[in-house]
Amino acid sequence: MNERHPPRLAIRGLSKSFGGVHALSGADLAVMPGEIHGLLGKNGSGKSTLIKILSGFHKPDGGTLEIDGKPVPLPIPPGRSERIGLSFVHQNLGLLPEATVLENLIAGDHERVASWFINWPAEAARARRLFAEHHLDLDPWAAVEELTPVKRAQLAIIRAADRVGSHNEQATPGLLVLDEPTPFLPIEDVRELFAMMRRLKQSGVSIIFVSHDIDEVMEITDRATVLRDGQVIGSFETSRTDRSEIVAAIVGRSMSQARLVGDPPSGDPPAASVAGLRGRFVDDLDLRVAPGEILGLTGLIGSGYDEVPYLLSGAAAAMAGTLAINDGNYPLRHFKPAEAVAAGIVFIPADRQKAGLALDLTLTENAMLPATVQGGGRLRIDHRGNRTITAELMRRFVVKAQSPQQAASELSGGNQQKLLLAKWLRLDPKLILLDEPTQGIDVGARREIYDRLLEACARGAAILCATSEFEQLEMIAHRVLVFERGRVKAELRGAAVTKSSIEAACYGESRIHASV
Amino acid sequence: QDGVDQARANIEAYSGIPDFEAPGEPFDAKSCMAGKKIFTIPASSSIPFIKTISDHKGKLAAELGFEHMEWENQGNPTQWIQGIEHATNNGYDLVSLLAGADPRFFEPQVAQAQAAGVKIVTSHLTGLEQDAPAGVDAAVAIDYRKAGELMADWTIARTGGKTNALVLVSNEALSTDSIVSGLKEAFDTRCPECTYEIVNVPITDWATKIQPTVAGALQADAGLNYVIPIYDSMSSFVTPAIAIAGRTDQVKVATFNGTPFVLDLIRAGDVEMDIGENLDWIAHAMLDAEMRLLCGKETIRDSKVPLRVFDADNIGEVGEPADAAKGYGDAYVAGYRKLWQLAE
Amino acid sequence: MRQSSVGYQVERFGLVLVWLAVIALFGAMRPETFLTWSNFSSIFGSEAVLVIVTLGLIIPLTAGDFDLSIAQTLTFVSMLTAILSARLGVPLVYIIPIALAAGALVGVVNGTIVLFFRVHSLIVTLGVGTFLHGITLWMSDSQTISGVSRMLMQYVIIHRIFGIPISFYYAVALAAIVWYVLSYTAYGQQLLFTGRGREVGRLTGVAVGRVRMIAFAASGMMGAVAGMLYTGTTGSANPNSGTTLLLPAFAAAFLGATCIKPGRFNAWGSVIAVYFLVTGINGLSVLGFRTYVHDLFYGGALVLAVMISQLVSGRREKTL
Amino acid sequence: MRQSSVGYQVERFGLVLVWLAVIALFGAMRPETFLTWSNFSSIFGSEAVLVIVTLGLIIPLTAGDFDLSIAQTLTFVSMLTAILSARLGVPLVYIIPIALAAGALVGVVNGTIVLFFRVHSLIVTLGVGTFLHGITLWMSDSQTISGVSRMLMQYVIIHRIFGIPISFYYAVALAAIVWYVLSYTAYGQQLLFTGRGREVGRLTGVAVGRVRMIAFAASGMMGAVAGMLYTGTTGSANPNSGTTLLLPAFAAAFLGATCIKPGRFNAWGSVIAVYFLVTGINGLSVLGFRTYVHDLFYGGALVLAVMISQLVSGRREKTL
Ligand SMILES: Nc1ncnc2c1ncn2[C@@H]1O[C@H](COP(=O)(O)OP(=O)(O)OP(=O)(O)O)[C@@H](O)[C@H]1O
Ligand SMILES: Nc1ncnc2c1ncn2[C@@H]1O[C@H](COP(=O)(O)OP(=O)(O)OP(=O)(O)O)[C@@H](O)[C@H]1O
Ligand SMILES: [Mg+2]
Ligand SMILES: [Mg+2]
Repeated sequence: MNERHPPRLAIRGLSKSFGGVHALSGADLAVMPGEIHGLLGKNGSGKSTLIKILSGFHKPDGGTLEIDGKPVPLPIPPGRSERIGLSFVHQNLGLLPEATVLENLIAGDHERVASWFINWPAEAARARRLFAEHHLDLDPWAAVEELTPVKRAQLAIIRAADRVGSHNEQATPGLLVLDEPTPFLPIEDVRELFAMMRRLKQSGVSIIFVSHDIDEVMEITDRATVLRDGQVIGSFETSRTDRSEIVAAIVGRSMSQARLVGDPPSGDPPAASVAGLRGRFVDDLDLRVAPGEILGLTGLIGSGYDEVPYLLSGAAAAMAGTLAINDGNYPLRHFKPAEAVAAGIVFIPADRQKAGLALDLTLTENAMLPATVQGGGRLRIDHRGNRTITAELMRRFVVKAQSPQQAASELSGGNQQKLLLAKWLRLDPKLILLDEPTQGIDVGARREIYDRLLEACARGAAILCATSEFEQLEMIAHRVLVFERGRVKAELRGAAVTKSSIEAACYGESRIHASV
Repeated sequence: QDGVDQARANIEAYSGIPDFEAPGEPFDAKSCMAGKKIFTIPASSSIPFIKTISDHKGKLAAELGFEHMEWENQGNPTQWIQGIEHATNNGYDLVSLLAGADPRFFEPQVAQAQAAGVKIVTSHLTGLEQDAPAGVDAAVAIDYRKAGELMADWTIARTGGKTNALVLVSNEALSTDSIVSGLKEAFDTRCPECTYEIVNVPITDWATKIQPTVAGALQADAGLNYVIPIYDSMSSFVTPAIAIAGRTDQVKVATFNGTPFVLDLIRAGDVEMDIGENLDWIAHAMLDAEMRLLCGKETIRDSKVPLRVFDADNIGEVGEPADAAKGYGDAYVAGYRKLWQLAE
Repeated sequence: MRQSSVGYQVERFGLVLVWLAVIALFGAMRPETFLTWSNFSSIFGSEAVLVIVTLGLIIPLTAGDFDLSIAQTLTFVSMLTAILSARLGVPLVYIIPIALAAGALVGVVNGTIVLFFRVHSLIVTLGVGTFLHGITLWMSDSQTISGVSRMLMQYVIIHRIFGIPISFYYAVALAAIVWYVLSYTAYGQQLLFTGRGREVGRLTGVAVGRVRMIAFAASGMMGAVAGMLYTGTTGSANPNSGTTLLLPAFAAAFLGATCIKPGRFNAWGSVIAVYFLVTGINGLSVLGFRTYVHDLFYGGALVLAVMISQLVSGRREKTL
Repeated sequence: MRQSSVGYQVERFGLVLVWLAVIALFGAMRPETFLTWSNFSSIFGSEAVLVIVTLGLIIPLTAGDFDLSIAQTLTFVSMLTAILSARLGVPLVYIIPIALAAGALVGVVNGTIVLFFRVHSLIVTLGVGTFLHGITLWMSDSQTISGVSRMLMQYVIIHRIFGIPISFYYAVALAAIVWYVLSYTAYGQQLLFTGRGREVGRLTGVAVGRVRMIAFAASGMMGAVAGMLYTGTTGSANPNSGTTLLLPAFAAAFLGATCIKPGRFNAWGSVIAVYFLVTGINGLSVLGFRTYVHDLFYGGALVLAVMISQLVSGRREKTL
């Protein structure tokens, strides 16, 4: 890294507000050539806003931008950012599900693809070469909606990597911006991604890497900048900085990463038990979960652990299996979400944008939907009462918003997730099913979510948490089931639930019951 | 060949400039109409044929010195209803439902208006032999039957009794029955061996269904030699179907109404014959009948509005582009002035 | 908070203000004829049918579906009513349930095809509507049928309250019901989530399919009510009556979604939108303007009203 | 892979098969009249205008916008052409650019209001269309105008290639252009991303506003071409000509999206859909069926065709 070289990217005094919300106020950021730069901060701290300004999506209220020492006028016209050497993987990837892999790959590639003739066979051949280079098994003609989340993430990343530096006016290696690419990825793909990032770095590409996973940031970045409430708190050289220091900078106070739960409670009688469950991936699963217990489900991608919450909540149809809960016995083949809710089961899906909240509707409407469906005030909805309840929920779950009458789309991701949790936990459920409950959630908010979950446990709820974040399991799971090919491969209990033991169980030879 | 000759004679009789025929006794229109108000609801102000009549009525009323209002509308029955209620509420003495504003579409309002002392008249809606619909006070009729006869006669005369025609009608219009009965009678009495098929196309479907209907009929029957759209506005969908089938030379169009653009189509050779009525004459006749009703004279059924047959020979008389009031002479203007005892 | 700001209230009642301005304008020009109770009672009474069609549309629209067949349902039921009453002499007490059932059936057919075959509602309802029009033409032999029982007219148009035909009160009552259902019942919320976040609704236990089916059936029944009122208003049925109502009803539904509850299809907004547009047309007729001016007003008012509403709300994107 | 499976091919060409089946059926009943070249040339020649309107619709539809004003653009341009030609004697070489510019202008007006004020395209185009109709009525004094230069008709229906009027070839040429643009150009891709995922499109650098604007302008120009052909076909222009084409064009656009490239609005699919429906109507006419049967066929065929297409594709949800 040449210290005298001007920064690849230098932002000064960048500001942007939405209505009354100051998403960014006077933020500075410098990224050196060939540097991997972490961008950290709580939910809603302004990371995505900064990035969307760079991509020309938002028009800033003020601030300057220099690239390789040359000033670039803001706002950047949409579609022009690649010419100045910027390339993006946006939060939520920016892929069009109905279109094919190839169409998504060349979307927006104005620089290379001729406007008046798209040579599809040639583009397909090029895509195949590109995928082969990255050891990716992708069919250019497949529809993106048919891909697994991992493959989608890989496609978005490859698309950005392919663009960066390949065509820009300055003819410098360029800057790749990754806005939270990892939540979709299992460990091995994160490794793969990191390898790719290092290769790019070798060739002189600079990278901005946004993540809520401090460990990832520690591992891959050279330096990191922390935002809080739209302002820069500080920049760190990651190798010389302590993990807890970074966490403290993000959250504004120090936090421990210690395990929050002890040994599994006794499971007699169990809160819920499942027998003979079969789905698309899951094969003949039996499990029991005790009241007050948090049972983690994990494994490698494709092992089927993440299907369990969908099957038990009626969100997806099971092929066989029964669920016993609350003295009731439910065949799961034709289980409907409504029956699940009536039985005291709630499900919090990973895709909160599409399946968790109706973003156009207000916070109150979203929060009160379960009550409405269950017939609370079927013929006389008490809007004023609902608003009061929602306001109270928002206080309890620390949802940062202006009013219960706001549209859910106006909240940041973390606050949306807290609202989603509030929507379900207020029902006092018997069984809580979670799919990646803290995806894209900052460390501070995570901790709040954990607290809410533990409270629910204390009231006797049982929790099934499907996640690929091992440290999360280490913190909150009494017990963890590790899946392989749709079956439970290992079970970890109590103090044996550690990040490293889960990792070992995932990648290791089939060991049965590594229990302590 | 009696029939063919008779048909020729009929056509001949209606090819010249028509004479004025008084529909009733003379009366002093100006004094008896003083202070009275007439309200005209045209079927649709956006149909030029009707709009023109209505406008001419307004001019005549101004000349005669009484109040006349036209209710501008786009052919929507709820607008007609609002119009009739407006007339009732604003002290009009007579409502004239002009050329297609069918009182069967709003019988209750007609009854209410009559109860409030307003006279309701249908003008240029029914044929001579048809009764006043929906209990209106009078129906000023047109000789639609004759128009039907003349269309049939034209084809009989031209083909020498070998007519093979497609007749396009719209059953929902009251005048259709009258026209069709005239047409059928002419064929039955003067040319029993002529063939014709009657196809109903509702008015709202003219733009979409006439063309395929005609195309299908042309295809199904190679011997077809006439298309008779009984209302001439249908022609703009008939002629392209014939042109696309490439049968312009074999298949001719004979029609009724005298709408200016169709008269222009005669000049262009796309339509062979159109039976016309003078719109200004109609305006005179309708107003005459309506005034008689208000003045307590005997009710007029036959408005005596004449028909004239236009073809390539006399089309020059209508002006270029065609004018709806040209080609009928102007005897009627003087005739009506005398009838209404207007001082020169 | 948005709900309490002045700007938001202006946005909510903007269309009402524009409406009042239009009334004031025409009133100033023709006080003695336009600004009369009888004129307004005539406007209110004669457009009840359009109000009901619009109300029928907004139910499936809220659930994210188009019902283009409603106009043909109106025509069909109008014709059915006329035939049953005038030709077969069936008394009104039997006609009403038959008509409602026919409307509901059309809705169920629409819903079944949309839901079971997963086809876009636009094409299904267009197809079903056209088919239904064929049936109407066949049934009526393309003729206008008059001679409907006096009693029906009595209950629709002849009987008046405060000088306004009773059909207006039916429309208002239906608007109140639709308003209540959309705003205060669980079904209303479920409709909303079905339209705006189908997956969210499904996972929360909303029987999305059933909700959409009910919406189609309700829309069909509204079409049926409108059809009966049409026959009652005109004392007759003609095979093309409803066709011209479809686009105005859509215009009113979308225009109505800019007021009262901006950004959502809503009942009172629809009622106001219908009467706003109709008042303008009526005023132009009273003033004797040529009909092309009606179109200029209608199109211009529609576009201007939404533009103004958007300016007031700061040009926020509204997802309908 | 889906693209190569037999089921997928059946789905792609399903409508073509149904079309052939309809032809076979009518052919078997009336071989000597239905199955003739002259009959097909008449079918192909007669509906070129509808094909072009449908092609015009699918461009904004792909971008997620409705253009309800296209029918009125057609009417307006048709009238403009007739007036310029018949009344003012303007030669064809000047009329064509004037007409195209008028169409594009309507599109730009639509686009400006939709984009700048962020109003739903449905209500904007409905309003603009109605306004335009007012202008058409004013311009023509509500008259049908005939007497158009013979030359225009020469270049539209009189001149023939293989016995088919030349307007058919214009429609096919436009279909080829639309197909090429949608499938092989960057603009086509941008349209797709604009329509299906506006946010996604913007994030990938699509100038969403410009893309939508161009789509509206293109649709307006297609409406203008259709208007000129309409005048050329009928030799006259009437102030209500286009109105009845709107719903059939939508039907064809949505039906067309079930074939060739299922799930997407596409040019050849639209062409096939139009001619499938028209062939049926023609066959019924040849057989001499009453006109209400046309409606039964039209509605029934529309619904059945999409149902069959969905059955073949395993009732997958298609997001259009
Ligand atoms: N389009 C918008 N309209 C209104 N407010 C917005 C908009 N986009 C972002 N905001 C607000 O701006 C702030 C910053 O949001 P941003 O998305 O940049 O946060 P972030 O740091 O990326 O958070 P996360 O980690 O959850 O992704 C938040 O308060 C958010 O609610
Ligand atoms: N959410 C949106 N949906 C649709 N079109 C939009 C949206 N936001 C902006 N546009 C349109 O896209 C184009 C570019 O958007 P952009 O927000 O950059 O414009 P702008 O001029 O900054 O807007 P504003 O004046 O409101 O700040 C403009 O034509 C704008 O009208
Ligand atoms: Mg973000
Ligand atoms: Mg996030």
